[in-house]
Amino acid sequence: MSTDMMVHLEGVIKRFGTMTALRGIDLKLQRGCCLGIFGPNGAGKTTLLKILATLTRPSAGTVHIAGYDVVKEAEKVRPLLGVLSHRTFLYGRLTAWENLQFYGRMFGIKQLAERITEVLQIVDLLAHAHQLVRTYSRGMQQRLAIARAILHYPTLLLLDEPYTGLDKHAVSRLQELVLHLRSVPCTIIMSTHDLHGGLDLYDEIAIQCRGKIVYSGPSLGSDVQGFEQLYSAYVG
Amino acid sequence: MQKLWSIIRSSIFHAIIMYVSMIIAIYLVFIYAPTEKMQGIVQKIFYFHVSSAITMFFAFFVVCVASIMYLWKDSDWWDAVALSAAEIGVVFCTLVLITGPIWARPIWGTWWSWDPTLTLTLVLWLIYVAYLMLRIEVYDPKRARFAAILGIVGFVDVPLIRWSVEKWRTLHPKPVLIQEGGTTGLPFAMWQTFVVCLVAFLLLFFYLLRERVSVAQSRHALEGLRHEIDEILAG
Amino acid sequence: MRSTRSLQGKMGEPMEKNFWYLFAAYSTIWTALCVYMIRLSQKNKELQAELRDLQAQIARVLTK
Amino acid sequence: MYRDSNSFIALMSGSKVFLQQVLALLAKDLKTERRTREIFTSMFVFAVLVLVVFNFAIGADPELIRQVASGVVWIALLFATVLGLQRVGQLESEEDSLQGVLLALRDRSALFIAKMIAQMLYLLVVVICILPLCGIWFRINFIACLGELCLAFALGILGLSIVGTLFSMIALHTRACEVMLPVLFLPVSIPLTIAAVYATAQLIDGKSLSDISDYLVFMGVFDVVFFVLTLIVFDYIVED
Repeated sequence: MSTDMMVHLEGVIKRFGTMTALRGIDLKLQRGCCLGIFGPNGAGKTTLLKILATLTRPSAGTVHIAGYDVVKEAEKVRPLLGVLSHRTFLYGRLTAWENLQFYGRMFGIKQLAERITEVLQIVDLLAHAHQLVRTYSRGMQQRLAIARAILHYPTLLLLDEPYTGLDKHAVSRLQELVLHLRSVPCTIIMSTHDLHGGLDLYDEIAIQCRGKIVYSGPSLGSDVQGFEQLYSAYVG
Repeated sequence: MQKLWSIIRSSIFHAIIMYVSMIIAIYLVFIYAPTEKMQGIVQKIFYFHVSSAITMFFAFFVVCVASIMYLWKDSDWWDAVALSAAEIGVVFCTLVLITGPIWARPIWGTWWSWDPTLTLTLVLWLIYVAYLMLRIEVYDPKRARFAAILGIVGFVDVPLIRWSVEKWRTLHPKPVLIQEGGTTGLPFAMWQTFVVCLVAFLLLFFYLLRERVSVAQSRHALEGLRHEIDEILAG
Repeated sequence: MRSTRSLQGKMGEPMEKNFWYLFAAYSTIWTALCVYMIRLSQKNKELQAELRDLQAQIARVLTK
Repeated sequence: MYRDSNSFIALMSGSKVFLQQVLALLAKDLKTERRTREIFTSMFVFAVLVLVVFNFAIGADPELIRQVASGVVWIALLFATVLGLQRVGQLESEEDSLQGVLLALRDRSALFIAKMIAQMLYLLVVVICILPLCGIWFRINFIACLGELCLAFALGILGLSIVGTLFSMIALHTRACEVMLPVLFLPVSIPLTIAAVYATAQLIDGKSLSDISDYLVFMGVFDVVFFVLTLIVFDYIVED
């Protein structure tokens, strides 16, 4: 297994009881690439990302992240991952600072205070660092979630429908951030059902439908119309 | 040879054996076994009461083993076995809890005596009813896993409950009872009858288990089919 | 000591009364098992119905 | 088992990370609790309510109350455990933060250990608060056997926390969590409750430690069995 492949999935199947969420996913992603996974609701995008995030096991098939098996070597994979979903994973009864401090301690980050200041600056929340998170607006919470996701210098960022519930400011912040992270060698996988938001971010795109990757290829750049045609051709 | 094997394995053959052994058991209980001198005719409850109790423990043991296997192998068949055994175990448990008082009333003069085994049975009934409550909803692998954990925990709890209940009983005045348990000093004919009853009950248990597992499995398969059809219709 | 007294009291009662307990015990066992088996067969019947339903659906899909 | 020194070092650093993560989780829980005092308040008020209501149910006979006092105290603790764990579950599931924690954990049993310790601490504070009340209301002299009582309560609370945490993690992932937690938790913890109640009752009666040693050993066995069992199965509970 060459380690310059950041993500390597082979024949991944996931069954939930009698439901089959993923039916044979093969996917390869180079280090430093940004992949956008598009697909309608119920296509299994969240399940795919959950498997990558070691939160759930595949029923069959193998998944390697940076050469580690996500089932057998989950504890080595987890520190590499930054995960952002539409739920923030934050504690409303703690301040932003305390939340980041907690996650920083969990990951054993050295010089934590400097790092927290740094990430809070990136997401523009330093002024509100000592406010309880429950008093934040939805957009602010999501921005803090971004800070939480990148806090421990992850090399693979998994974004599951990250635009849900975001205000304009946060969306543009998130896109800036993705651009910024691409310059750092950071691999990004983003799932979304929104075809219009920042297509030019991705190096590669994949379309997932009913548990299968029906299309994958290089990005079409900012050609929204071309992409829409492609999408409707595959998804229907 | 293969044909013979398939006959032996068939459900109807199993049912016939179960039926015949049950008839023999009933004959032995009512005709063959002598009437006990002290307790009189009610003592005959003993044969089926204790057989149900042992079958119940066996059922819960099966739940525990099947749960471990399910967590280990992640196969739906083991889960179906665990669920089925738990359900049948609760049925036998209920039988023990009903026949216990019916036996206790003429002998001890009270319906309920907090006798250690009966109390243990009651606690087990509560645990495994909780198990079935976990499983009420449609099949969900997460719940199946939780139920498997409860199946293991519940069985591990049995000796602990047994000890504590016995300890607790010694602190209370004992109810009037003539003969503790009833198995000690049984005449040979009674022993024979009891063993046949036990065998008949275990055969009944296996028969029910087999039927219940097949129901669980076909329900599972049907649900899968239904999902697939839904997807074909949608796509 | 209470135990022997109450025993004698019980034993003095007519035999038929105890016979009723025996009858009650065995009939509840029989009833409970019966109810359970009926429930099992009902479940089986439900499954059969569902199967037929599915077959009909498949047939409909195929004719389309 | 660990033949070469490399894996020994890995084990040592692993246990250091484990400890770090347990401490981080614990600090987070206690910080939240210090800010809101939600869990403690609900547990404490509930326990006091149980004491008062039982007091009325039993009647005014002081001798009778003395006899059942230890049972009442343990029932109060049992229900307080259920209540506290329900609150903890709500806090974790509000923004799916449990998932975030799982993503950061190296060994998932750290979560179990941290939650168990937190629950133990809450229960400990509740016990410290209700024992004096109990002593005054039920006219029991707890001070005479304080050391022995500490041991009995420690073992009992530990067991309640272990079993409670196990089932609260299960209830957290199922719908109708409010109903499921007590239904699962109470029957399984019956043996522990029996031992704890009688150990406490005999201590109040002026018996010495050696008289109740089999209860204490039993509680110890119960704690160890469930602790080991939970460590083994915990991965299956938190997996999605």
